[in-house]
Amino acid sequence: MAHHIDLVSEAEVTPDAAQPFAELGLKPDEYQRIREILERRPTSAELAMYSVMWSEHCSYKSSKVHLRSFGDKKPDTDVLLVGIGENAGVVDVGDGWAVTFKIESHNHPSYVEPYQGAATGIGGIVRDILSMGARPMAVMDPLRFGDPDHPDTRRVLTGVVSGIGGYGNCLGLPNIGGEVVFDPSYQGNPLVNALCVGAMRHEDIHLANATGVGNLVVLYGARTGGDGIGGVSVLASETFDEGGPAKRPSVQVGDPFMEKLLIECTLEVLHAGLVEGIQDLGGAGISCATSELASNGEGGMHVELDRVPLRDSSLTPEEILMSESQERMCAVVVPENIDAFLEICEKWDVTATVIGEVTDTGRLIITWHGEVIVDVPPRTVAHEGPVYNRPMQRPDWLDTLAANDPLVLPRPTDAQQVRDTWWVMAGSPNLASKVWVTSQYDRYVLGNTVLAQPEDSGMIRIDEESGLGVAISTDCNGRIAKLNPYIGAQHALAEAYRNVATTGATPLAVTNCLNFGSPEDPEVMWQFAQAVEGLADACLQLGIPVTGGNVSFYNQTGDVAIHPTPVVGVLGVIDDVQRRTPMSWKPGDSILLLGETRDDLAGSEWAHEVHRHLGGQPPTVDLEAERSLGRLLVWAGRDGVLSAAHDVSDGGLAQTLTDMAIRTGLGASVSIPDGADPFMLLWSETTARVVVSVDREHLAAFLAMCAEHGQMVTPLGRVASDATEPALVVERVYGGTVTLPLGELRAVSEATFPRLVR
Amino acid sequence: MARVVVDVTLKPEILDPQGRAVQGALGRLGLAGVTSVRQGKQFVIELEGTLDADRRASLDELAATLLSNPVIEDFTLTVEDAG
Amino acid sequence: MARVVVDVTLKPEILDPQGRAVQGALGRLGLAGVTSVRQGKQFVIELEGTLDADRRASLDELAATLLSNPVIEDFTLTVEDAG
Amino acid sequence: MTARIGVVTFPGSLDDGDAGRAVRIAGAESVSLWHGDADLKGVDAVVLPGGFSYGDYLRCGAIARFAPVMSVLIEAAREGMPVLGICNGFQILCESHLLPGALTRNDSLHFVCRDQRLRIESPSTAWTSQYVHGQEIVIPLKNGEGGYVADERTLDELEGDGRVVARYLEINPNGSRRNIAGICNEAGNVVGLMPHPEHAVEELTGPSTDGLGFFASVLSLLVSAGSV
Ligand SMILES: Nc1ncnc2c1ncn2[C@@H]1O[C@H](COP(=O)(O)OP(=O)(O)O)[C@@H](O)[C@H]1O
Ligand SMILES: [Mg+2]
Repeated sequence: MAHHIDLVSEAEVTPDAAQPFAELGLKPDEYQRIREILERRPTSAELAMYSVMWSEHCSYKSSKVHLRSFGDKKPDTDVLLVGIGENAGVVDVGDGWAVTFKIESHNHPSYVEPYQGAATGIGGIVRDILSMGARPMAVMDPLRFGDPDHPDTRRVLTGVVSGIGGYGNCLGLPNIGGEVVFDPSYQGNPLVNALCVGAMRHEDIHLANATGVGNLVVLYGARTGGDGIGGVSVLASETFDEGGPAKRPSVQVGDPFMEKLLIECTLEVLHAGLVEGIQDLGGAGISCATSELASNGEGGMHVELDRVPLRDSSLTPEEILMSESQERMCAVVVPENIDAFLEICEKWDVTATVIGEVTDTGRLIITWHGEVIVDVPPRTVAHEGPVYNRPMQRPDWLDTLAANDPLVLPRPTDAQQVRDTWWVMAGSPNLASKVWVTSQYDRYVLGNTVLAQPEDSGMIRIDEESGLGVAISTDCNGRIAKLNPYIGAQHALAEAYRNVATTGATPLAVTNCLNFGSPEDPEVMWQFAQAVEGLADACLQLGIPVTGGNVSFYNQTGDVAIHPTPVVGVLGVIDDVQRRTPMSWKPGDSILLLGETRDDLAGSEWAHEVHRHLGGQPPTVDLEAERSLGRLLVWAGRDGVLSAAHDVSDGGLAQTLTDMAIRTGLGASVSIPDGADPFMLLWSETTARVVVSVDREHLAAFLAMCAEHGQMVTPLGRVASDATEPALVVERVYGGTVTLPLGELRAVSEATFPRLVR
Repeated sequence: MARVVVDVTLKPEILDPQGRAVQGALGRLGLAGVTSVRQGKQFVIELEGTLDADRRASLDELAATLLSNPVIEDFTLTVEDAG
Repeated sequence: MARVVVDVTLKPEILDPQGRAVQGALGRLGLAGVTSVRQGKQFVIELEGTLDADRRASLDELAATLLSNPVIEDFTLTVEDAG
Repeated sequence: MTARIGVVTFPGSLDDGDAGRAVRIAGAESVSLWHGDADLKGVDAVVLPGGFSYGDYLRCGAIARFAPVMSVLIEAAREGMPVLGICNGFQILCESHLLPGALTRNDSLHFVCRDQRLRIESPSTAWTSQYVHGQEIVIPLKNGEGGYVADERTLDELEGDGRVVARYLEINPNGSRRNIAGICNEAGNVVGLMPHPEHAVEELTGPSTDGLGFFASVLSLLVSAGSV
């Protein structure tokens, strides 16, 4: 028996046919609204479309009311060429260049099948950037894993890292940074966020809209298979006989080579001027692409679904509409250009099929072998989904958490204990060298990578002639966000902002990936709202707009949610990448600490690693201090005054010095200034601090700049004059001296990951 | 000495980009009419001694967890020689 | 419809790091006495129509050049169904 | 007139732009060659760049070997045209039997990207004349299948004939036999190299500018041979 096709004509005469809307995740009132919109019951194809497009993932129904803050509090700036609402925001970086960047999550799939989950996460975000008309230039991967010693962590860590490498390396996109953080809160919910950045000339910006009646809708790329349609099988199961349809895949497999072809082919058709509108296919596949293209454009579209090339001939129309098969794109093409378009596709060996055309009917009409199975106003599918104002509740446990001050934790009190703590911290999974991870990623391809891990931000050259470039950093300390989500989001922004400025780039714009538990839990919803407000307020104050982002809810196991994890990415611009500030100090440099250190150990890496403690008041985020520090760093970098700079964040000053020393293999001798408590100076995580190194020739000029900026400066010591027997020597540590040979420090730092994955 | 062969194949519904690449190449190189290519892995395992029930059981277990990924792959285990 | 299986194995003198890694893992996971693991590839090729002499010859040729690299690999071709 | 050096683009080539840039920085003209065209456009030398020519799920370079451009390239190489295969290009040269041996999965089983120290073992090839014997250079290495293998007799022959062009120093990143990073054919015009000299031509983006010598070498050869 063939699959029964539910036609619009049939829906009109069988208003009472039972429909499995609940199994598809629709609430009774949502189902009712669909019936009101259509003035009849939906066909099963329509039901499939609405259910997936009105899902949390596609409709942002729980987050929308909050995300509006990013627009309402948008700073007054003219850098935004395309704002929130498109596939990715676009920023003007000068000289006619535009840059687009965005983060997305692929969390759950990466837990189920780490390699493929992470790989397809990269694939998805790259298509988002491509669909703006930009050439993808680099990727980054902020990652969160569970307890490093849990038996399942190794599976997820190794799979995710090789998946990101396997896909990104094969696409030829350098990986210029990311994060690797371990915390038991992510055990059953690892976070795999992926960022892509691309560049284009202003005139090459493309949008996802289907304009021009009579223009053709072309689907190109991979064939459509039964990927990611688990939910919709309820529509099929009732109508097949016992043989049933072929089994549907539980995991999507990425084909990076196909994606590489898709990139080259897409850029070629765009540059040849053959494309009116373009959209990538990600979540919700053809449902999303057709309804979004139509509702952003002329408002009508006619699609012949039976023309879609299939990988699995047993797919039903509902499944084809919802399939999330990877490596597909959709373009709107003027009929006169279609031959040229198809020719370029053929050159790249990319299957391309005209599946429909733009109409002025205001309706999205989809037929199956000539019969109408979908007839809907596209806006109602793509943009007018339900919006919830979900209940919010400040958690009671926050007060208990705040009262649990890290002041009670035993601290080192002599030089020997400081030395011991140093070793423990340097080898701790969150601070240890990430070379095991990053050596699996190609950071050289395309030849424009100016800075990559372990530098504070990734930096790429956009224009070979002028040296114009951009820097990006992503950050978030989920423990701080747990203590206070409003401050946590600002803390993440401040850190990313500082990282970008540290390398000499001027922060310009923001993207984010908001990873939270279930929005149906009022406490999680409160955390979410607080984080969004915090971020929006801080962006306004710093004058850098949010250009886009992504929300990932339901990261929880049972009723235990992950730490709220608002990952924030900041993009900065630098006129000439030659003038970047690296983190490698030079022989004989003076080492200076910029910024004031307070007792900020709540949420710190030290409290976590040494005491498994989380509690107290998170560090204050002083945005004015960040802004003024950032400006100083950019000016000093541009004037060539700084040898090196590296920000102080996780693991405090001790870790900053460790990183800088290991980076160059040059030791240093520093001494605890009068009046400072050695432990606090070394491991407190007060924000708005950076370590710089300055050579003799520029020291006076730099100190004058600091005075001009009102920047607090603390001289710490001096870089060794050569690399013989290099060591970090810290004097005046509770009356003693701590000597850390660099060879051992590096060995401790680099041994951790190989041990974790053994 | 015992000898066991474990064949691991992608589940039929899972996309096999490797197989598709080979299929494309076979066609370009002049072999017409290839409708499908699936690429799998084969492990040839040699053990000293004999394959008693215990070892057989642990091999079965390892084939299902270590040698194959049950989320996307199937396997068959063939004892060529029980030793 | 015809069905052909091509098994490709590394020549015995070529080091097989994947096989070695599997051997090590099998040991660590409690299967004692594994003396060797070799990992090979398997291609399951389906063709429409029948496998006549011409097609068989071109398959043999492609198995020896495309599907395997004679410098490091051996192959066997099995016709499971000549169609 | 300067030398014209072709850079082949397969659909999955990744470092073709970088190879072209390196050619230009060395002072030659870079000419794009397309895998599907059996046409070398009259170039004086060819670079086969890194990447994953046809996805390379099967075996790196296995499918590329059959590309139309390779049929003319193999012929030209046999007649003495300088050809440099980098990474995937090296794999393609081996698969095409222009160079002996094969490249296998890294013994670590991981893709590896690192700044690699090498020793130039033979300055008497078309692509290494600007180096001195024993010179140490640092250039990026990035591959998943870079372990060079060949039978003992072939390895001995390569060593005996001075056809090992470069060797890994400090660590062997991929399990190559005898630490081999690059080899050449008997005539010395065809060189295969696993690490990437084209990514070490600018201070700004590479670990050094040590890679420039490969491109400068072939350019000086072409100039002195009067072919340009
Ligand atoms: N956390 C967020 N902050 C700002 N904008 C967001 C956020 N989450 C989503 N958006 C924006 O909402 C729009 C829709 O997002 P999304 O569905 O992820 O896009 P796509 O359909 O391309 O995957 C995008 O413009 C995106 O940038
Ligand atoms: Mg999109």
